[in-house]
Amino acid sequence: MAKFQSLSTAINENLFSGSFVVFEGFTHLIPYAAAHETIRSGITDLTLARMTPDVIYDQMIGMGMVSKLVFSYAGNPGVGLLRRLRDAVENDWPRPLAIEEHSHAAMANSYEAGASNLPLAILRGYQGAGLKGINANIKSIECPFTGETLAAVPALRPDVAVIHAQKADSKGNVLVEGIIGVQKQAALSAKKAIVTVEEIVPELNTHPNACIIPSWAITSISVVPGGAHPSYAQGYYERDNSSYLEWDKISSDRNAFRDWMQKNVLEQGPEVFNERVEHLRD
Amino acid sequence: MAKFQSLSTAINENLFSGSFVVFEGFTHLIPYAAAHETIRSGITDLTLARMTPDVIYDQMIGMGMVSKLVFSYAGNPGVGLLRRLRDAVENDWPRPLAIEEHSHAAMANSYEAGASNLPLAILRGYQGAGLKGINANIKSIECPFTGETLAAVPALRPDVAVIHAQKADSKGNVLVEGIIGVQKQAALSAKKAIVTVEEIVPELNTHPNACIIPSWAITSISVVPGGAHPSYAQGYYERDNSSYLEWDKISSDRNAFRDWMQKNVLEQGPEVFNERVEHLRD
Amino acid sequence: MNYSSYEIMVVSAARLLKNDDVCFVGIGAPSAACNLAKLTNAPDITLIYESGTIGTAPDVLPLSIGDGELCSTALTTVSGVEMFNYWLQGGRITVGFLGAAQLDRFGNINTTVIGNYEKPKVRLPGGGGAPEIASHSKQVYIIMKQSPRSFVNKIDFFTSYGFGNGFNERSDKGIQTKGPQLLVTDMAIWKPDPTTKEFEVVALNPGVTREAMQESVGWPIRYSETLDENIPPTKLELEVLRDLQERTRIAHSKTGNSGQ
Amino acid sequence: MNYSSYEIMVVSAARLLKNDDVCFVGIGAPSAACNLAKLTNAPDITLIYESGTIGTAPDVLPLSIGDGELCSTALTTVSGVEMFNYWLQGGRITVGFLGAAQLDRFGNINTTVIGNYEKPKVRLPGGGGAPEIASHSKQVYIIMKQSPRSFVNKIDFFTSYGFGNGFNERSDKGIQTKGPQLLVTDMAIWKPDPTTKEFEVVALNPGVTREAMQESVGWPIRYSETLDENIPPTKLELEVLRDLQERTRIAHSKTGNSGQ
Repeated sequence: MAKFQSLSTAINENLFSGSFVVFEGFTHLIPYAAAHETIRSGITDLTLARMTPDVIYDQMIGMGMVSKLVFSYAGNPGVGLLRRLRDAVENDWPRPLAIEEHSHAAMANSYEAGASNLPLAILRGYQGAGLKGINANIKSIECPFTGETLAAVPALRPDVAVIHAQKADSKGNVLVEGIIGVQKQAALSAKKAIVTVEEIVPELNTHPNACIIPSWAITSISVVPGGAHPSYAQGYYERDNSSYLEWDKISSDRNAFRDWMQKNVLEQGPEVFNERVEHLRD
Repeated sequence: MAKFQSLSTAINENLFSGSFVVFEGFTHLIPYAAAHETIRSGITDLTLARMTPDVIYDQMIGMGMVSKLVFSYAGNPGVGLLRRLRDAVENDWPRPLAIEEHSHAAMANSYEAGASNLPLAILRGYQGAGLKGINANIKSIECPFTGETLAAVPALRPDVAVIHAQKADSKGNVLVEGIIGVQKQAALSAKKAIVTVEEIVPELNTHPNACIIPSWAITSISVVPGGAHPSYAQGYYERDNSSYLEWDKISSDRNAFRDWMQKNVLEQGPEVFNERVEHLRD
Repeated sequence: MNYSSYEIMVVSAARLLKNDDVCFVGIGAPSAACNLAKLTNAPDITLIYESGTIGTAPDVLPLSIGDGELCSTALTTVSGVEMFNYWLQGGRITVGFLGAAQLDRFGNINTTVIGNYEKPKVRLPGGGGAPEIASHSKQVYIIMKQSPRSFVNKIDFFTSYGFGNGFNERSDKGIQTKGPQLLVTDMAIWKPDPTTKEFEVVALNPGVTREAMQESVGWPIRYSETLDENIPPTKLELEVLRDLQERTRIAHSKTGNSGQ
Repeated sequence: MNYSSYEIMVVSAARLLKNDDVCFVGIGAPSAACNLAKLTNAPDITLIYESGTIGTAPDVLPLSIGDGELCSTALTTVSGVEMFNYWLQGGRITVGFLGAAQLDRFGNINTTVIGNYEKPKVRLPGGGGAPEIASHSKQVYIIMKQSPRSFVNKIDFFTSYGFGNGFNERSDKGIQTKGPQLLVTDMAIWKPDPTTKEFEVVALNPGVTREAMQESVGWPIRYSETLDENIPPTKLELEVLRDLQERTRIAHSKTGNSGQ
């Protein structure tokens, strides 16, 4: 059963230096507050995976907390490149970053394989693509019925998955709705699932086939209103596009980056997120 | 784009003798009206697949229309055995029936593989189970990452999938809700998808992540109120349990079966289904 | 209070279920036991039916595995693919319930054919979800009435694997779950011997003799050294079970009750 | 009516889309072209964004691939796994749009690195959905501005495969889809030669010279024997496009417009 905990307790009890962690969210419902709490926790040497590492991974990489990144698209969505990630890959600053690169289709299937307790996922993928020659974790199997060669990738089985969702009911069952990405698969692929939510409600009262993660498949739930900012939570607040643009400038300079992180992350707590989304609520 | 057609046009334009057809539905939303129209169409030598062949397949088998059945559980749900299927398997009456038997997990994954245009599905399945030695379509692959041997089954790619759903909008987009089984996967695994619905509405007006099949993935839609009877359509009418009990008696005798089929299927049309569910509506 | 052998069977199974169990429930006695547990000793138990309904709480017992009541009272309802992949193969089920047409002493189950597979005497429904329920549930509970036709020395077909020929055969096949850990019948409670994995009787229902037991079972029965007498259903347990069954009867009378 | 080279590019792409197309849409020019088509010549076109939104009809252009507007106007929104498996790999996409940091004459695309993969000069975002969009969409349309930095003789990395070295290399690899069938730029429209699969110019935008073309492209350009002049945007096309962009600007001004 999910425990209701403060975000700092949730992060500190479950994430450790050297952990393999995924913070999932496809543009929507990105767990910013949980990522910032992780940065404040002082842990390091993380292996991170995510289909779309964006600003939060740029921040963690820039802070030197990440030793390896598994990903399929590393960009600032709608804006451009990730400058801290670039600095790490191109210049080893502040430390070298090992990367394992896939396609979206392969990563999505890797999460599903993890959630399904399979060791691998198969797909008709990477045909003619260069990643096949670069990434030793892209292998193949031969179909025993047709003889066709298909791509095979290992299942993702992180230690911890962290996601943000709209709401939990009083028992800790969590509703994710709208652009749901691979959040359910990520949560179920991990040994532990940590969820931040906008609010707790008595009953979820939703469609019979809504995307719900039962309480007993979740480790910890923290209420953090605005916890996805500058990403968004459909039904709660809009995406703060200007923050993504601003990030492009902040992240372009190592010192500007560190100053910003000091002031906006290290010296803050999860309670600031509620204020940050005030002007984005309907 | 889906064409709105009468059920008899939909069946006669798309199903032919020798076709490979699936009529899916897991207890809920079983396409009875479409199956009966198929029986009236006079076609034969069908290969049928379904996770849970129940009364409609018992009827088609008893009518001698089926040459092969792919399945994972052949029972009268909540009642017992399928007597016409038994007669075919045990006594070749009215004709021999070839069977290919799987587990539910394998069949569900076979549909998903079909919908995903893959030649096979893999699962950790059939461990210690006898079907592995009986069914030549249960093979294995070796995981190139862990060396584990996993079960492999071929994708299901039927010529036609037939399902029943609650409603379509005026453009032919179809909503399936409640116990959704493998209907979406079945529809997408097939070359053609035929759908019967309770009603047409201007807009589906549902949850953002509801199970919807777009019009452009559907061949034909027919409005048949009550078309799932004696199965049920959540939100429209309840399951007619007494009909399932009655079937056990009807099907226990070859002549009683043929008489019943003559009177209740061959001499009727899809319009009778609306009357049959009248007492089952709320 | 008087009780039937069916009632003590259902009650005995219900007692062994816990609040944190996640049960993959079959129709019939398993469904009655799970819902009785939810109404008595395990109100927070999670019930899953293979039609895709997760965390369901029906007010009456379902007649089929996919009754509308299961969906309308569920936390959520998922596709068949998700059910078997994420929830069963994913290792989320703590107790999988199985019944059988034929059962052997090592918990191997046949629901496929009586006689030869190619030319059967009786073609049974087949395995459905059972082959993987048997291998992926953390433990398997079997509930069924004893009879010489069903408790057999050798099953005709291995629909679902228990312990094979016993000892370490199950783990040697790479199956990492515990397998059949409980067999509840109308006469007794059985558990596997930790070494041989053969089911042995750990408790006899009140009034059941060893002679009657042996007449209903097709292999020489072993008894636990610590054999107990099973505790009869309490008044409360019986009342709750009978209420549930009466509610069920009334609810389904409109559309025809297919019974147990 | 005056128009920009960006506008004729978007309009030219939009004109080639049809009511029965199912488009896998990328952010930027492809999104503008697809939504313009929906507002003009192809009102029933199906737009899919890789965030899972199927049959979406945004009133304004999205800034990210996963804007809320895409979901709230969609027919339905599916998981990432379903999107890539059932809809893309499933063969349901008629037109996949791709852009590129580097493009070669055979429609091979690089969005991964400039320089060496292990020690890149510029680490780009990578492929995302592109490797499989390139192989599973029935055809691929590429929209991008011409420049010598991006239209190169040899790409640094094969993020997404077009025709390889041309001729039958694509089909010889077992890829059954048609591959890049259209390249729309700010200067011209290109299509692959049926035999060699090299892109050749089929229409030049009004006022564009062959000299200017060659200065912006890093390989010797081939022209179709039936070379046309592209038709300028009509007044209606421009008005609809500009209205769309103005609506977009206003809608996003509240939260910051990240532009094209």
